[in-house]
Amino acid sequence: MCTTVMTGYGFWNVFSWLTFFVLITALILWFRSQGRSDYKEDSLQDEIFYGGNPVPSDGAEITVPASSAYWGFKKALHGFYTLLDSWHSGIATDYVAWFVFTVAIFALLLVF
Amino acid sequence: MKSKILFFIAVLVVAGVTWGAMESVHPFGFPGETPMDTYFVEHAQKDRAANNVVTSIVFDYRGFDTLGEAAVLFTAVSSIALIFRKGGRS
Amino acid sequence: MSWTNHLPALVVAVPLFGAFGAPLVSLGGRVARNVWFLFFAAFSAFLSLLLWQHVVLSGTMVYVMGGSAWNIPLPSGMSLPVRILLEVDSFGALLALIGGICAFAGALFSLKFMEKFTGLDKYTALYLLLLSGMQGMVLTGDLFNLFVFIEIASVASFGLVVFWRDRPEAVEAGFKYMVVSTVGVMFILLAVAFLYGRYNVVNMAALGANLQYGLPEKVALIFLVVALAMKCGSVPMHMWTPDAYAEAPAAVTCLLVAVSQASLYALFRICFSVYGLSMGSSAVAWAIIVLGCLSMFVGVSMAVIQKEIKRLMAYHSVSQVGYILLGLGVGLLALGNPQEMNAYGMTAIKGGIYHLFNYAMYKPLLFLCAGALFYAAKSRNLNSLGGLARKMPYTTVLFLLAAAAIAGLPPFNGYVSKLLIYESSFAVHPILPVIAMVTSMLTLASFVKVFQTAFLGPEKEALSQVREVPQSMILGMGLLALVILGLSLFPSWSLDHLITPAAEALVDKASYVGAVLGGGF
Amino acid sequence: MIGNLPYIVVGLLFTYGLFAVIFERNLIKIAVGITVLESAVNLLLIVYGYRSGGNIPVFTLAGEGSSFVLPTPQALTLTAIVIGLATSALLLSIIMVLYRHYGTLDVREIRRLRG
Amino acid sequence: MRHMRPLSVIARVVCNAFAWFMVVFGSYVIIHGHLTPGGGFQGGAVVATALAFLVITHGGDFALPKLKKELFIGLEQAGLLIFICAGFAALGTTFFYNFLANSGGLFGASIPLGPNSGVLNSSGTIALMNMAVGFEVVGGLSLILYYMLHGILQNLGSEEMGKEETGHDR
Repeated sequence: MCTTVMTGYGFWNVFSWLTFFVLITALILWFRSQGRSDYKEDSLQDEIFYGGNPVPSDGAEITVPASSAYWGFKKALHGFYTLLDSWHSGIATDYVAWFVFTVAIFALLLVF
Repeated sequence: MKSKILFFIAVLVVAGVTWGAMESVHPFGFPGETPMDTYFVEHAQKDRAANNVVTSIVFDYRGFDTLGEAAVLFTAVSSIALIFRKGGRS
Repeated sequence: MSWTNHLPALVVAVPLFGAFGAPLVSLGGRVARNVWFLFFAAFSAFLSLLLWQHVVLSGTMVYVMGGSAWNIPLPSGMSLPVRILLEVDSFGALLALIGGICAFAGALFSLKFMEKFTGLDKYTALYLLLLSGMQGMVLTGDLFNLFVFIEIASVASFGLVVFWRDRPEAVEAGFKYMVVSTVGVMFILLAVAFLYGRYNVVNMAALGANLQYGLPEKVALIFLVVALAMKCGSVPMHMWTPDAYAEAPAAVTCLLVAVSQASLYALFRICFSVYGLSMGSSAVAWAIIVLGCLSMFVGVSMAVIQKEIKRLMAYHSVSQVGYILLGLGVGLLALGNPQEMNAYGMTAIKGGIYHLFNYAMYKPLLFLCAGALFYAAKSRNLNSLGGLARKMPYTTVLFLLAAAAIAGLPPFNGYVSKLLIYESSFAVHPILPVIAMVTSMLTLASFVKVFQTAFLGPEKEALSQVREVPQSMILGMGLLALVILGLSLFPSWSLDHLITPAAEALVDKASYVGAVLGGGF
Repeated sequence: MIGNLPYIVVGLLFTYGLFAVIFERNLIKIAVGITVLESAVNLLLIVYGYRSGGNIPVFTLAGEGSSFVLPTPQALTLTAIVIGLATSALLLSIIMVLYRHYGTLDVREIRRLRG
Repeated sequence: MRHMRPLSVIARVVCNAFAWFMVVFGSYVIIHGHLTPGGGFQGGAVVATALAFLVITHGGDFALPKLKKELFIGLEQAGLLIFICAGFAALGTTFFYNFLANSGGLFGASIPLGPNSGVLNSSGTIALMNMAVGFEVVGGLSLILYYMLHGILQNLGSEEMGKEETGHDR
């Protein structure tokens, strides 16, 4: 087979995966077609529910900004990100210092 | 401040390692066997008719480096021209 | 004696000629400049394709610069080469091919993308110089020449990063990159000086044949490895990467990614072909593995919280470089032990090189997509983007393709190479694939965030005038997407014909040395 | 006989350059530090090329039977010097533009890109 | 503009006189690059320094309008193209092959072995490339000087420079 990759422990075949993907897609489409038949587009069923208020016309007001995405992730790993921020200090000389520091670590590992 | 001390020590370690390696390459003034340089000194006049061995290396034996060097100079000039170019739409 | 023998020299020299001629041709107006630019980008891509084909068919090429014959590396009566040699094996040729494809795609993209700006003659010259420096880095067989080409590539990229010199951020990014890179490159020169002083030779193959592992060699190895790891953006020297990648024009970032791959190439060429088994201990391999793991994890965890699209992608390139370092580091660990090499070493090296190829295809595509968004929506901030999927359908599809590939979703190529790396690194230590998988998940998470905020969601009023980018830009992106699809659908073919020759050439130090010095090594 | 004194000079210059790059705050001084670093490496190459009692490797009007110092490091240094010059010129230009944008030469205040 | 004042009349007169000697000396270094210590880069740097002297002593206000950018670009491009074309011309054997040495024609004279007084018409493409690099370095360093001086003017008069380029970001 020209599409099977042997990895030493298993194999990967893209077409078997694609076949599986198509089958599952067909299954999902079939499930979907079993849904409610009284659904209609452009009717009241299609309206966005915005807490009972009228929906703003500008989409910018009803989207979550990207800087708020994964807020909880950042909050939970607060200490880790404080450390990372202190590394990325934005000072050019610190970056050189990190480079020299890595050289020193390598030197300590290899030479001594 | 703590990182300052760390970086200070790191610079000292790097300097020490560099110095140690530098000194153990060969003693000053006694490079030992130098086949490549001997070849250059012996052949620059015969093959390339150049009295200046250094120039014959720069432009012939390692001429490709010099092309690169000229390219670096050209690159720097172009970059400086790019930085100080006049603004506005073309 | 056919002209194909001169291909290694031509691959480097043709873009250099294009760069030298660009300011003169630009006097002839916009059309002449664009034709010149595109011609040289396409021609050098074509030449690198020919070179790759030639090398795969007829074995390692050694080209003597300025010698009386192109294929006699040793002058009569000498056991060491004295001239600059270009030594091209399958690995180097593969990298040259990658550079050619990336440069051509970027050139196509930048025709329209850069149209509104001044200074395009210098831009053209610098772009071709960057390409030439990159090709020189991967084709050369001489350490000092490697330094010269690294400098060409670096200086050209400094100039291109500060292209928008009205933006303070761009100048700042250029400055930071420049300071770090210049200091790093000085360490490379120092290492070259050590090796020269010790062996009186700067040719890589001759060094590899003569090397005895003493203190100067150790220090030279440390300097070379760390400096080249810095040039390819590995943690903890990666801080210039997001700045420079984010502030450079998109087409330039596309090529900067290829240049970082060239640095990786040089790193592994030095580890495998110059030092090889004479390293003795496995400390360097473990150090590279640790650098790889750190790069993967730190890079991706910084990427998740970014809100500027190109900066986010730049942090991802840090983490993707980590995968390659991990794969090839595991390979380096197994070097010299045939049993381990069979069990997992070769798979790891194949995975690393395959990931390198994949990364050099989908990452430029992602950066070009970011550039297309920037071109259309005039913003790189994800907070102000949204609902662009309907307006830019082609860009959306291409972005989705590249994002799925980088996140390692089956059936795309990123999955295959990551699978190879997972399975082989598991044999070394179970924690390594765990870190790699966590990284992969976080990658997916951050691209879900990009896709959701930039392409999905309701339409914003500020973006109501946005429309699809011009066709030439789509074409540039489509070229890369085509390669990605090919790599995805025929993973076995690409492994057999692209990757395996490269992996075998990388591991086989004897043939690398023997191609220059003759047999017996 | 000066022993290994040249190596000590190179080591001192190298350390000085590294300290200047890492611990100075003024951009111009950082640029000077990088130049000193380059000079140290160039000097090291030249030092490796010295042979005791050697003459310059030029045949024009050279004395009979004179031994030459090694020519290759001089050629390499020539290339490295030009590269260093190009880099310094570009670095100084970038510093000029930075000063125009930020109004300061303190490296600690040029940190709009972080995180 | 007042920051670029000329120096005293003594400095100006001395520099006027000696700048030409520097140009001649630089040209000598370039042309004899294959015979004596020196070469294209060193000589080119000497020539470009003469220009820097003139600019410093006469002040930017007087000197800058007289500098012609096109001349330097032409010199630089000519040098680079001669250089790389000399490389391409040797493709019959190898890239960068010294096809002129010992050929008897231009720069093709043979020289006696051992210490000698030198033959100017020798060494093949080495001499040619010396001149090419000399041109390139003269043009390149002068251009660096020219652009950096203009950069100083831009820094001084920020408001006249301050018109930002309008691209698709800003």
